[in-house]
Amino acid sequence: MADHALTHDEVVAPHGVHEHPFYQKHHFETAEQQREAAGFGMWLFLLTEIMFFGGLFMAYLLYRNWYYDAFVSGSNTLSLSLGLINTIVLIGSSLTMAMAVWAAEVRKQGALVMYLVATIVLGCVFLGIKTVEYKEKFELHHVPGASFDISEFVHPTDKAEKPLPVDMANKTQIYFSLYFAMTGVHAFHMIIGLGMLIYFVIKARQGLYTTGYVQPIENFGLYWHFVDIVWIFLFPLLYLINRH
Amino acid sequence: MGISPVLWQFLTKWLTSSALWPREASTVAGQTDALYIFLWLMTIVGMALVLALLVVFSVKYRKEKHPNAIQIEGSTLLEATWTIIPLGIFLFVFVWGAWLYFRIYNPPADSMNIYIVGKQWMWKAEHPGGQHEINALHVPMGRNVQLTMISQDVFHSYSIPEFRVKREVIPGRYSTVWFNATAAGTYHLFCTQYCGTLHSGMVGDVVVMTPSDYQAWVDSSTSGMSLAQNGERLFASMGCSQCHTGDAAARGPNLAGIYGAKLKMDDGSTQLVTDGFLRDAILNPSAHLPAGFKPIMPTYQGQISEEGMIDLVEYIKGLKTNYRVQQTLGTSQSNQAAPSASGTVIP
Amino acid sequence: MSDYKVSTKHDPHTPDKHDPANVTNPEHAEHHIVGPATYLGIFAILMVGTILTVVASRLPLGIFTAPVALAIAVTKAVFVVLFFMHVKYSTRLVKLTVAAGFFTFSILVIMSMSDYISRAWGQW
Amino acid sequence: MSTANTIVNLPDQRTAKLPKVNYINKEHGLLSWLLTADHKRIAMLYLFSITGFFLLGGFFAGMVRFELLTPAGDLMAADTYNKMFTMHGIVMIFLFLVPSVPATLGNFLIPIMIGAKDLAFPRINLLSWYLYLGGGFFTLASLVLGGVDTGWTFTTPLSTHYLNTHVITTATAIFIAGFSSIFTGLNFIVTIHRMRAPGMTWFRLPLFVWSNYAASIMMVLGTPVLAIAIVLVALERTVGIGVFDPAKGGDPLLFQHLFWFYSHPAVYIMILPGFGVISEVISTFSRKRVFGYTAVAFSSVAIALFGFFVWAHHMFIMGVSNYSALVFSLLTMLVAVPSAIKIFNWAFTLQKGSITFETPMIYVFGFIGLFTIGGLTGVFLGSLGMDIHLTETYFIVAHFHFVMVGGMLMAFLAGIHFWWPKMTGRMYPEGMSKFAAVTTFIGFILTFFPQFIVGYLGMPRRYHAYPAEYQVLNVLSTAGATVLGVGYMLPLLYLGWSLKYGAIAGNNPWQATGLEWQIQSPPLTENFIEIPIVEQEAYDYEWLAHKTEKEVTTVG
Repeated sequence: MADHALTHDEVVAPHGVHEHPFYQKHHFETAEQQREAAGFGMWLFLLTEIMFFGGLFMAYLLYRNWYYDAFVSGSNTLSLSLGLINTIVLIGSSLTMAMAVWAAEVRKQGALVMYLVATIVLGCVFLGIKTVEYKEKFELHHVPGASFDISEFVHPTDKAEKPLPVDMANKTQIYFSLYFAMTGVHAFHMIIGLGMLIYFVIKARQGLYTTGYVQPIENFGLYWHFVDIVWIFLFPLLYLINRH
Repeated sequence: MGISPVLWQFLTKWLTSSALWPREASTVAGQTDALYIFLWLMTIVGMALVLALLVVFSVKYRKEKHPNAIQIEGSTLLEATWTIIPLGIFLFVFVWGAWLYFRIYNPPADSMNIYIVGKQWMWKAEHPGGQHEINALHVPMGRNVQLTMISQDVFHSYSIPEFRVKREVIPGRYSTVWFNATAAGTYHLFCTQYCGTLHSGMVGDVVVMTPSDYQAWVDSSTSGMSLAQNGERLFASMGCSQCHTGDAAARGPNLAGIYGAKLKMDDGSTQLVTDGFLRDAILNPSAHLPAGFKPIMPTYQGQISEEGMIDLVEYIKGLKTNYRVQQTLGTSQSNQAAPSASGTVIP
Repeated sequence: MSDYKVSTKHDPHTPDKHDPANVTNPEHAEHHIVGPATYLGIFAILMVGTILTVVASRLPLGIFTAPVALAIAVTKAVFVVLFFMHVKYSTRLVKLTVAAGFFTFSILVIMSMSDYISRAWGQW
Repeated sequence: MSTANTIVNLPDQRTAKLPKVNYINKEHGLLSWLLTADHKRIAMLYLFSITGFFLLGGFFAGMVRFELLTPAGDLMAADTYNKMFTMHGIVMIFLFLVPSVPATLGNFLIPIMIGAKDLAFPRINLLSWYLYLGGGFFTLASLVLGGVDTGWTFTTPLSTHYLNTHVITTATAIFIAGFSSIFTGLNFIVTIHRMRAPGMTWFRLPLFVWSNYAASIMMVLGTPVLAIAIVLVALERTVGIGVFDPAKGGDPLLFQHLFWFYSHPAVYIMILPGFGVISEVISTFSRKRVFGYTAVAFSSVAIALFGFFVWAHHMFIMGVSNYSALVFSLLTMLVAVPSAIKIFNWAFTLQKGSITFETPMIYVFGFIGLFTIGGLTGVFLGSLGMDIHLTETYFIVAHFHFVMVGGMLMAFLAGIHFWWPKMTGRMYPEGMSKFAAVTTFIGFILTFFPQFIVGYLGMPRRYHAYPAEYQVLNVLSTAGATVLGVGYMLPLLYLGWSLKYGAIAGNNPWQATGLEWQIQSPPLTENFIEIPIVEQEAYDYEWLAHKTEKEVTTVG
């Protein structure tokens, strides 16, 4: 189906002009006003999210400049293939989410449920892979804190890796702090998102969102895509600092 | 109920000694006070203007006298006036303040240097001659004194109100401030950055002495070893002298005369060797690698106290020749110990 | 009063259009449905970007490594924002909001870094 | 009251009654309040809760002042004192000043002023209040568990490594209260953009709406940075991640950057809504449109914009780069200008007006006087060289109390007195309230003016014990605080009294022009019977006179 613009009336006001769609809250004048308010509100919320992650990115930028070698070595211990798979999975989940919004807009209940479930599955795959990665870090003692161990960076098992002097190797802890803080906050957002997705699936099966009431799905889509964008930056910044 | 005699005593003391500002005891104090007075004049004039407007309008246009308001949209001319005039004054204050700031935070080249170490909750002062003081600072009158300060734990702030001088003492980094005391006497020393339970106990006295009194104090309070001498011992005992021999083939760079030089670094940049650079290079050597050397120096993070670090820095600052380094090395190689007598020899 | 529903300002012939002055919603944009074809196209672009960024990280780009990686990431993000998040079809207000977010973030970064970068200038 | 010197116009008290149906009595029971989505009820919930926290914060302030009566630290132990001023700061800033005007007056009035039935997201508004309570709960929890002594600034590495008090509990409180503030701001912005009545263009908005809009932008953009900084502090404390720990290569100044990136704009979040109140009140009681409406509106937005560029002026002596300090100082001077513009615009609003001196107006005069001093002493601190001597002393304490208490609290009280008749439908005793306003003003000057002097003399802030020569000024300050305390308790008493015994106010006791004065007091649940169509500018007294005349003829 090609892109096309539906006028609002076709979608939400099929019965007579004085009827308000059931989902319109009565403090809004029109359903359209409500929809735009909700969308704008969601964007403002994403604005706060930008600044929330912004503080972490600021810290990352500073320490990456200061301790570049430690960041490179730290980054090279991450699994490129797992990171790449996760990137593809997450962008894929963004695609299915976008398709879910489309399905809701053209009122295809079956497709909507299918795409939402697909998004959940992909989200779970992402978190699963993330768990595997985290587990490996725990086993290697690369988790910041008392048990943090720098021996891997001073005497790398992989001969291709450049050994770090001890003072620089100590700074890998900052890299891993930021790695865990950034991916952790990101994963936390995904867990919240998955919880909401499950709710949406239940409601979508009851046909709530295929009657013109697209706005919750659309807003959630914005949130999910935002989480995707954060990952689009995290992937090169954390995994690909200098791989050659 | 009358005023209690104690209170009365304080009142007279306050009014007679330091009614509105503390004593001016440094060369910048007068300059700071001049700006302060200017700023209060600005405030008073501004305030008077606003008050006058409020009072005149309130009297003239109160409802009894002026029952019907006349609507006025605004006046671009007036509004431009009270945008531009304050802006001009504020910019003038900015320039004045910036000038003063750079003056207070730029020590003159000929300053004598005293090291300050802050910790919860005391001030340690280390004079180059090895005099140590706790919660006190003795300085000579009429000389430029630079303080190189560092904190062992949290942020502190070294404040001498009578000098109008203050600077934060930062963990992990040297900060500096300087002054030139103009009047002998004892002045307050405060920690002004909140630093935990006994923050208000982190106070002391700054004693300004005439040059002759100061000399007498210096002579009477020496601990026998200067900072540089302590540094020299550390330099040997930490094994620094093994690599920094000064030889052309040495594994570490030659440190003699390095202080104040522009050093060519491994990454192609050029860095000025300062106190802070020396400290960082000892703690994070691989990030301060001079061109032509390998990153083999171990880090001394956590192995040297801030006082020890000051000793080392002071030693390297004064190092003009490697003669004694090599001598010490020769002795320690034969003895496997640093000569304990080295402190008695004045370099 | 809670059952009050129909506003008097409604012109019955244009139920979802606002009053002639159109002040409640001056930046109204027609709602636009983006279809699967576009989404798939964007997905393909994002995949290409992902591959590119991995390839770029393995090339000896020297000081350009980070700018290239960021440029690719920004490009990908722009595609997501414009199409997946429908900003291309949104009101000026939403576009402004997105811009404001990145503007404020850049203030945080630029002004903070101005401190870190200029600390080494002069030595005192 | 003679009509010569007042504009108060109350209905005939023999026949007047509160409207039969209004937002207060539409539903009954505790649950109808706790689960309400009505912005006016939520505003009242906020009003009660912030009053509670104000009293708590005031109690801590009182304890601090009593300790400082004598130079020796004899009333309480040093760490108790440190906990007192920490709690004073945290409670007053995060639980009183930030939500004060926006969450109470803003919540109540913004929808009505723009002609909407409610805020855009009523349930998120209720959520904000619960988050606020959550923040308050954790603050109280940290207090009950034994307190926290970081100071409200959470300076690292003190807060992360060197204190053994309930830092994380308090951090949680601030994190949660921060989200309350974000959601309030978000709600306001969407409401102001999307819910305006037909004809209510941007330049017909009351200035109160403009200033709350500007403050909301700062809440939405600034607060998350504080949130992440606080999260990192908590992680540093629990795990030791090292980003703020110099021993691990972190930079403690990074925390300062992140913290002040929010906390400087927070100063404007606190004061801007107060500016809005002043504009409304001064216009009403001089029967005149605010002088230079556009300049006042844009100066709010300019403050919101430039407010983000100046945060490092809190760090001039903390070891930021001198060049960077230069830039931040210059920008600080620029951000002072919009405030100066506002002061003069307000003063000139009086010109050729027809001025009366009801209680809100007395508070406004107090505000202008105190805020002018507070603002100009800010220039002292923005000036680099002067800042060296003044910062971290009582001078800075006096400065921000002049702005926050002399400015914001005066504005808050002006607003409460101005809109009390609208919120409750009843008037408060005029003589008593004027007395309270004057008492507050005198008490304030007595409390905080000596602190400028003692600060310049060198007395550091947050000192539990101090050298004896500072005592006289501290005694003056403590004496003033007692007067100030009385000044704050009085409104609590007579406003409470007025709830039952106050005169019936009628729709528009002040004959003000805002949309909120054209509806019944207290208003209906959805504010308007008919959504108004706005054809008049803000502060159009001729329109009001014309409208009143028409109503009289219609009724007559």
